[in-house]
Amino acid sequence: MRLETTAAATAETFPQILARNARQWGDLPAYREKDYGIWQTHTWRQVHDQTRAFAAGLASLGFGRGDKLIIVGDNRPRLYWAMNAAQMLGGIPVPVYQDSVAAEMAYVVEHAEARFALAEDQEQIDKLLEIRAQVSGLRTLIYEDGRGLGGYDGLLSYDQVQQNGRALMAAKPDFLDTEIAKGKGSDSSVMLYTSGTTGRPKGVVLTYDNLRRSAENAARIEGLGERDELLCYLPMAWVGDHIFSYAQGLITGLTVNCPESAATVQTDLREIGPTYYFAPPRILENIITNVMIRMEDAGALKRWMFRAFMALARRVGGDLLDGRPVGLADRLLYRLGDLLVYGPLKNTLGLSRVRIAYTAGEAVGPDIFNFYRSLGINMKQLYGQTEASVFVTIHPNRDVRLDTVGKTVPDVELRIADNGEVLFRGPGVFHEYYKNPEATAETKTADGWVHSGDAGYVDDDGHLHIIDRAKDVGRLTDGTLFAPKFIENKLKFFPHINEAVAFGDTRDFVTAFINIDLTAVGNWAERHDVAYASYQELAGKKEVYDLIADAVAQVNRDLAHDPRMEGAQVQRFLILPKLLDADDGELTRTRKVRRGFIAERYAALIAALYGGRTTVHFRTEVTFEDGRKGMVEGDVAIRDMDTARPAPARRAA
Amino acid sequence: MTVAQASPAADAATPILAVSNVEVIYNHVILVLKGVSLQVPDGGIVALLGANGAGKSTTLKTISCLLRAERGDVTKGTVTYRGERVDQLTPNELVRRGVIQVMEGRHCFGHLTVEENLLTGAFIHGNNRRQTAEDLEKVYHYFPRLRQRRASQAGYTSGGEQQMTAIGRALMSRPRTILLDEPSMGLAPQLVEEIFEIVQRLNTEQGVSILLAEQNTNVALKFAHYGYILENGRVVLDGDAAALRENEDVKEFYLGMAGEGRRSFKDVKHYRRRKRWL
Amino acid sequence: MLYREAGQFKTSYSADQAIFPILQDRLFVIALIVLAFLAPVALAAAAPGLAQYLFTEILIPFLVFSLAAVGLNILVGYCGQVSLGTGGFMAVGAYAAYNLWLRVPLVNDLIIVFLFGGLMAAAVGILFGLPSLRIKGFYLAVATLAAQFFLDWIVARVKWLTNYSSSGSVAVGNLTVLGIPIDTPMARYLVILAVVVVLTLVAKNLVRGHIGRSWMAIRDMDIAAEIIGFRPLRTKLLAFAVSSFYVGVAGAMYGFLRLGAWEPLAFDINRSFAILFMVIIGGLGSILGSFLGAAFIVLTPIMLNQLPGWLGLHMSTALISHLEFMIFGVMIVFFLIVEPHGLARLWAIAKEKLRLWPFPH
Amino acid sequence: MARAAHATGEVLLSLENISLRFGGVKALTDISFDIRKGEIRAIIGPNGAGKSSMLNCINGFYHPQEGRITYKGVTRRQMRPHQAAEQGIARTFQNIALFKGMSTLDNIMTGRNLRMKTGLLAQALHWGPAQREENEHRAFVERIIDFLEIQHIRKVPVGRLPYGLQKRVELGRALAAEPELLLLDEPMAGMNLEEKQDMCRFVLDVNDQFGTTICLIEHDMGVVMDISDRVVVLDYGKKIGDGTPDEVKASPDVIAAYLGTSH
Amino acid sequence: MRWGKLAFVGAALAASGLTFAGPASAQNEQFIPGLVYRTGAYAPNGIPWANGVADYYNLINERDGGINGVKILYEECETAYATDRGVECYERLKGKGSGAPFVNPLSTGITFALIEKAPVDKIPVISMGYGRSESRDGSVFPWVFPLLGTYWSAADIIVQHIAKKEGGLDKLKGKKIVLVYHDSPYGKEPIALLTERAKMHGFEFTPLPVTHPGVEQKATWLQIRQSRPDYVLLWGWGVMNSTAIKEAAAVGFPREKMYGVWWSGAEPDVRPAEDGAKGYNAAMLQHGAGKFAIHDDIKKFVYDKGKGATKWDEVGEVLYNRGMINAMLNIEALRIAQKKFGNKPMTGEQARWGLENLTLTAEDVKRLGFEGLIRPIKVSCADHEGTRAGRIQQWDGKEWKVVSDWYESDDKVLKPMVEAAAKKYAEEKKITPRDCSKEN
Repeated sequence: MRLETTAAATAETFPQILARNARQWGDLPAYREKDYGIWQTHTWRQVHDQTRAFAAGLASLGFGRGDKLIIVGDNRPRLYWAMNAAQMLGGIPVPVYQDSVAAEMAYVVEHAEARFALAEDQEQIDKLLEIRAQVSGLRTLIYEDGRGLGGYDGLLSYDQVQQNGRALMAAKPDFLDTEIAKGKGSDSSVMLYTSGTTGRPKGVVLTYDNLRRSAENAARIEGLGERDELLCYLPMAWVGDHIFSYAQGLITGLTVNCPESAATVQTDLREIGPTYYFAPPRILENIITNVMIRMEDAGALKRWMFRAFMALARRVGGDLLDGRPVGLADRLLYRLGDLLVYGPLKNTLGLSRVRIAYTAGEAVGPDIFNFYRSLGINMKQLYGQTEASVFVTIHPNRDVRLDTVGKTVPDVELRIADNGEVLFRGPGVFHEYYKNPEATAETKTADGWVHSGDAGYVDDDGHLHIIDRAKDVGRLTDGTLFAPKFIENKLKFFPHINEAVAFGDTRDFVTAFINIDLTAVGNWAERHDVAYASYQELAGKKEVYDLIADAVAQVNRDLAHDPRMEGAQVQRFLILPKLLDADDGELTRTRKVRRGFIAERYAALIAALYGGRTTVHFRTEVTFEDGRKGMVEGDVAIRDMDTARPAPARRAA
Repeated sequence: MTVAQASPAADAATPILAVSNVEVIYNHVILVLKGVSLQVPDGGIVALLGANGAGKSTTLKTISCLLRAERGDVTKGTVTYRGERVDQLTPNELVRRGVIQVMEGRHCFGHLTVEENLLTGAFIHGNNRRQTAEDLEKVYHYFPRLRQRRASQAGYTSGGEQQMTAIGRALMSRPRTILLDEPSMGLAPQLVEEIFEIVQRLNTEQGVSILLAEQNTNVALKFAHYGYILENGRVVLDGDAAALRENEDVKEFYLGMAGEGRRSFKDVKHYRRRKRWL
Repeated sequence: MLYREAGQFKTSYSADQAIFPILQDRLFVIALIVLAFLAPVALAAAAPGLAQYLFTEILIPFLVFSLAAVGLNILVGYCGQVSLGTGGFMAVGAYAAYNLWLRVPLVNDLIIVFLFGGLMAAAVGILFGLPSLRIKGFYLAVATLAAQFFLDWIVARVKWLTNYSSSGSVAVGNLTVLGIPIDTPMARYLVILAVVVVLTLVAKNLVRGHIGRSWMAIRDMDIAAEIIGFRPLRTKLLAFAVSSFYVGVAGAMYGFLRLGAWEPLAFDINRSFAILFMVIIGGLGSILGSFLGAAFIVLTPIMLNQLPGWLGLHMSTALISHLEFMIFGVMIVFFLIVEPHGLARLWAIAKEKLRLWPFPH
Repeated sequence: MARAAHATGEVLLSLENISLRFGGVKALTDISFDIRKGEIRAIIGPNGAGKSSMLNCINGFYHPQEGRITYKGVTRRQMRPHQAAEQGIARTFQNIALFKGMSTLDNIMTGRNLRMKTGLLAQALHWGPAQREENEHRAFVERIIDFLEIQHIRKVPVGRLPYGLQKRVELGRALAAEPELLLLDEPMAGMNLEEKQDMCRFVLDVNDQFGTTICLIEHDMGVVMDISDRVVVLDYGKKIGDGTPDEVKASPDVIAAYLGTSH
Repeated sequence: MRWGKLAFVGAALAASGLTFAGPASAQNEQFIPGLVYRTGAYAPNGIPWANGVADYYNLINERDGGINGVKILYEECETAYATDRGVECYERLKGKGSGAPFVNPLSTGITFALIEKAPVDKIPVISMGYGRSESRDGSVFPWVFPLLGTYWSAADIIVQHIAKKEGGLDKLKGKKIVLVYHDSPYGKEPIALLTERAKMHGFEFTPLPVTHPGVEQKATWLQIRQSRPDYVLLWGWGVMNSTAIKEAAAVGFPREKMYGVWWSGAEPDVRPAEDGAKGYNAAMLQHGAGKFAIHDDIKKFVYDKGKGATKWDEVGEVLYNRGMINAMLNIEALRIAQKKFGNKPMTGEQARWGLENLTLTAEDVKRLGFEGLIRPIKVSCADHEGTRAGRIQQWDGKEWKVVSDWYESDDKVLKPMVEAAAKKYAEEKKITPRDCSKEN
């Protein structure tokens, strides 16, 4: 069955859709969770029952319309159900990043005025208890996994809540159905806090209509159905997971599979072999880095085979996927390659059955993107935001271009503002920022256009190109355009570079902080007999500086090709002796660089980069999750780079 | 990261023992060590710390060439002793060069007496009876308990005495470097102190360099000069023992300190703070 | 490489505990069994001479010894009780089956005859397993060796067992299974194949279940096994019984379907050793290993013997024989050095490599 | 602490005047103490003090020449270890007595053996009851695996596991028997701090969630003093102390014989 | 590295499945398989026999250009005297080239196994001087030919000789006769006849088994020393023979009172015992050692051309001659069959006809150059033995000397036994015997 049924039209809210699913797909698997050694399967009917019991339980605790339910934990079926349960009662679930430290979480809890919270385990409960001590509003704490909580007082278990709920349902059989029926498409469905790269997190309020229509439109063009499989492994507080796992899961009836733990995602992915897959570029990069490192350890013959077939795949794999003509010999060779390399590779990565794969969130390197497509995986870029309920543009099937983020999805309109900023309008456009009308007004115009904050343009074929975050783009003192993300992305495409932060706005030249990738550089070091004992030692090695300098030089050469960027070559860089970390506030929880914060924190290093010194003493504080502080210090070297001159024969394009 | 400014390499220009980028694979498919590098300065006591399965024993066995017996292969990296590569030698040849390992779990010959056990360690220097007698005397000097128990069957001596016998046996080959695997395992606290004190005396009086793998971080960092922390087959942190003791992660995960005092075993959480190794 | 496991997830313990949890393995084994049943039939039609040699000299001995090796592996590999009496237990099976067949014409269906042979062997096995409670390792090996000699002696001396045959040699003929005459090599092969497939499945079921765990517990550490509640004697005797049953059935099949006429010498001490070698080379504690070991011990000498002929080398029979012995011996030593855990472990490593392909680890 | 509520004060096991000799060597001399239902009882003492022999007497591995052992109100003289198992006594060993050739899962499954009833024939066919039984026990064992957080090594042969994990598997096997009395012989030897913390958690949780009475031998005084309710101190086969951790810590005899000056 | 090894195993296992792929043979060649043992415990006896066979076939090809122009293609297969290896050889070779016309197992164990296969494969089993005694009854064993003598004949001849020395069969009463035998069907064969004869004449008969391969006989001979029998009969093979003679010398049992079967009466049996063997007796399968007319041809056409299977010195030894005779009878049977079926390679069925009609008169024997080696033979449907005569020879320390006249086994005793045994066999195997009186 597909989405076009009339039933979908009458079910406006997710609780209503769940009821429909229980009727329509009662015995089909809805959620699976790797637990106790096997994939415990829950059918739609079971999910429906469980959810209702929990909803009624919440009601018995006094949870009602407009109440917020904080949900914090790893991707667990019962946490997804709790969202639906809260919605049944007209409440609003507020998923929170599970790796937030207590202080971050406290802000959200307070801002959302939540009285109820559901936590996965002791770790989250401890944070919430700490918060409860500070934030008076938080009243009821429910936990999913009771391990270690035996000695705690005043907590409720998930099962207990369900028990209460069953009692309530027995007493008032019609209560829940009445509540569910009250729900309308225009009601608030969920609140997602976006941490953003600057300032305090904002609570994006999305309605059922926002989510449902966006999810439906995207699912329709991709042909998602109840036989599809998805592995949810990205934070539940992130809009992507909310729309793929929760909204599309309910709407299309696909099976949502929850991994056993964060550590087993790779294995679980391999077991499930999803048909529908999403990964941010960082993960895609990591996978390739791992593949390359592991292949380096293989015997000469295997390495040769791998290289030869990967070269072939790069040449014809994408064309085959897009249905462009390919010679017979190449086709046959590709088949052989599929047997020997691509097939096994996809299999070990768990991507054999993938029908649709998306990546988004950050720019993805063409090599990386192409790697997956050449293997025959239908990897596509997606452009979207929380404020848009994700979907703005998607690469159409068979029209995938490495340098664009695709075309608009149905019902979404696109406009480029005079200053180059991308504006969009569509069914998924958010309702408001919770308790923040100024910010809402700033972002969303009265007629529904949203300022994306990104600079970009639409080409003749209707594909959207994104250049950079609009507000990050600046100018060097000589007036050269400085687009930091553009440079950083180029740097990050090198497997040895994990993260980069470029500086240059209102400066004379461009400089950069580099974070090396421990796995990739570590492996490289082993191969080149560079002994090291720890990250900091490795980061300080001269050989590693040489290695990174090569990458920077390559980026500079690339930049030299572009007359607009020619002057923005990286002239000095340093390798940070510590990884940028969300706990230290250097990254957002979705791992985006918070450049303002970094510039402030490492002002001394930046001063040294522009002050001509070759080493600088580095001393900074790190914060542990439990609030304690530690100190890192050492000397950091600074490397000067030659700038490349513009290529003499510039390509016409 | 290196906690202290001074690295061991700076202490002694040429370390007596250097492990460089060693990768070890067991049974052809199981990767155990992923590029471990460490150095033992001449006359130093270096501790290898880490959880079970982190690769401590494997590192020691890599050095003492005992890996092959357990189906392990060194697939990358080198081990040098006094500037010479030794990773392809047999354990026997290595003992002749002055490196001996005292295995975990003690491995005494249970049916031999303590003295016979000690004498088995003297094989390496042939049949020089006077030399052997001297060595034996030296061992008894350091381990007076063994002199008392010299005629007892090793199998019937206590765990501590077996550990002493094992170390004593190693001493009989007149080693310059001893690799000690878990000397404190299964021993009462008093004995642990006793054994470590003897090890320290051997180090200061005889100039024997010692590389020890130990779970008991407290004791290890008390006696060692320098430490490496291994996790999942990698060195994640190294530094002077004193500096390591001050590291927040070491304090929390290896010494059981929370804030000011020791954290009670009763109050352990089901989750842990992420290790930062900074 | 051939293993594409993505998407093969288990939603129940039954699926997780299946003998071949990986789809590709399952398909492979099913295909192999189907092929084992059908291909020879086709071959027999296409090339009768070749098929006959294949049946009588390659496949039948291979299957029969595989079964015996499976039986011995249960005892040695799974339960850790060394036995050198396999030949003797085979003899018990063969002669018990012979006597039932001879003396009770009513039940001369081969299935019943073989079952009887197996059961008698099991009974004798229990008897000779009794000392295993007290003695272990080499000492037990010696005790079972005594069983071998004793049983050898019994069948050679008790004339009744050989129906007073003047030469001590017995012969069988006119065999039937469910009323179908078993008179061609192909028919014999198919009967053996069916028995081996069924009993192998049973063996696998036993060793992967509660009983198998009790055996392995005794093998790995009998003291600990007792402390968690296993009764050592019962467990060991069960292993002796099951093992001897398999060996007995193999013995009966060897006599009835391979030899047709046999003398006590067919089950002498060399047989015991050969089967023990199969188990060791194939891999202790591996059903698959029993088959690989049997294949190795049965087929390699034949192959080596004929190798010069294929290569077009003209050597004297004696030289070929000597070379065969030397090379075979070297191969055994070689394999045991390369992989002391047997061919099954080599196979497992190969499989693991295929699963990791193209990665090395 | 919630756990203390389990200790009812009722005596589960009492040992009276136990003496054990091997040939002429006295391993235990006239030792008496008891274990109360629901408590965590520690036995400490120097190496060779007779601690393991004590456990061996309790679970029927050794038979003391003198003295009486009363378990659940029944006094016994001779008992085989498998009988002890049947009566609900499970234990782990100082030197790890796992079945090295079997996987973690199979090892723990063996702990269920006393509850597995299907016979040879059903097992041979692996049909109906046998399979059902297997699955039921597997489900139980998976709870233990989950409890001990050893999911990732479920199918790894235990011989290949590092020491600390083997200890954990051994605990799992003992737990699988759902014992009333659990004897732990140096469960934390050879472990680093983190692993010890985990092990303490497991011991406490077992005691807390299942009300299992625990008797453990341990050298880490931090552990013993933190988690046990009462401590017996042995030295050279004699009892030199018995009481709460604080009492024992303060006893001069114990300090002299065992604790030494530091710690 | 490991991969290479795996590939090797794989190749080895795969290749062993290809064993049937033998070379195709030329059209007009008669394929003959040879089951021999040139290795193992019995090689010292197996080798000269195999040489005799090989040389004679060679002679036919070299001198006559084959059997009536049909060249012989002879292929040996090593059995090491092991039944299963022998059966494997048989299975491998029986279909080769023109197909095997017959098989000579040269081992009683292999013979027993092949007897079961002969009627199915339709390939005659020739067990010259060995095998299953009752198989001379062609009505029950149409495919088996124990030519020249069975073990019952051999035992009977020895008993007759002893009786003659004692002065008559009645003098055997009260005598003690011990049989030291190879504990296998071979060694057990004579027991039935000796038991029968003991019953008839009242002597005490004790069979004493010796375990394969027969190097350990101390206990047996100790028993003999204690029981002091009058005669010891020896049914040994290979190293067992020389060991027995040495043991007899050691315990002081007179070698003159020892009688071996014809498989215990060749040079390799006595030479290792050196002087100890002096006086030892053995039955002869008609022939003895020495060089006869045929050997001249062998020298001329085979050895002078450098194609001999052994050294010329060894030609003419007992077992060599026996192999040669065996080969000759094979060839003559084929020749007779060719008369009926034409000059082409014979099939098993055709060869069986030839064997069943094998008749060599004294002239034939002489013409063939075997005068002095064998006597005339006539095989028939009812009698697959053809002749059952023998003599006794004695080792004088250097060579074998014939010390008796010809004996013929007593068919009055043998025939009822043969018939009874054959009948029992037929019943067990549910075979309906054919009626020989109706065969021509």
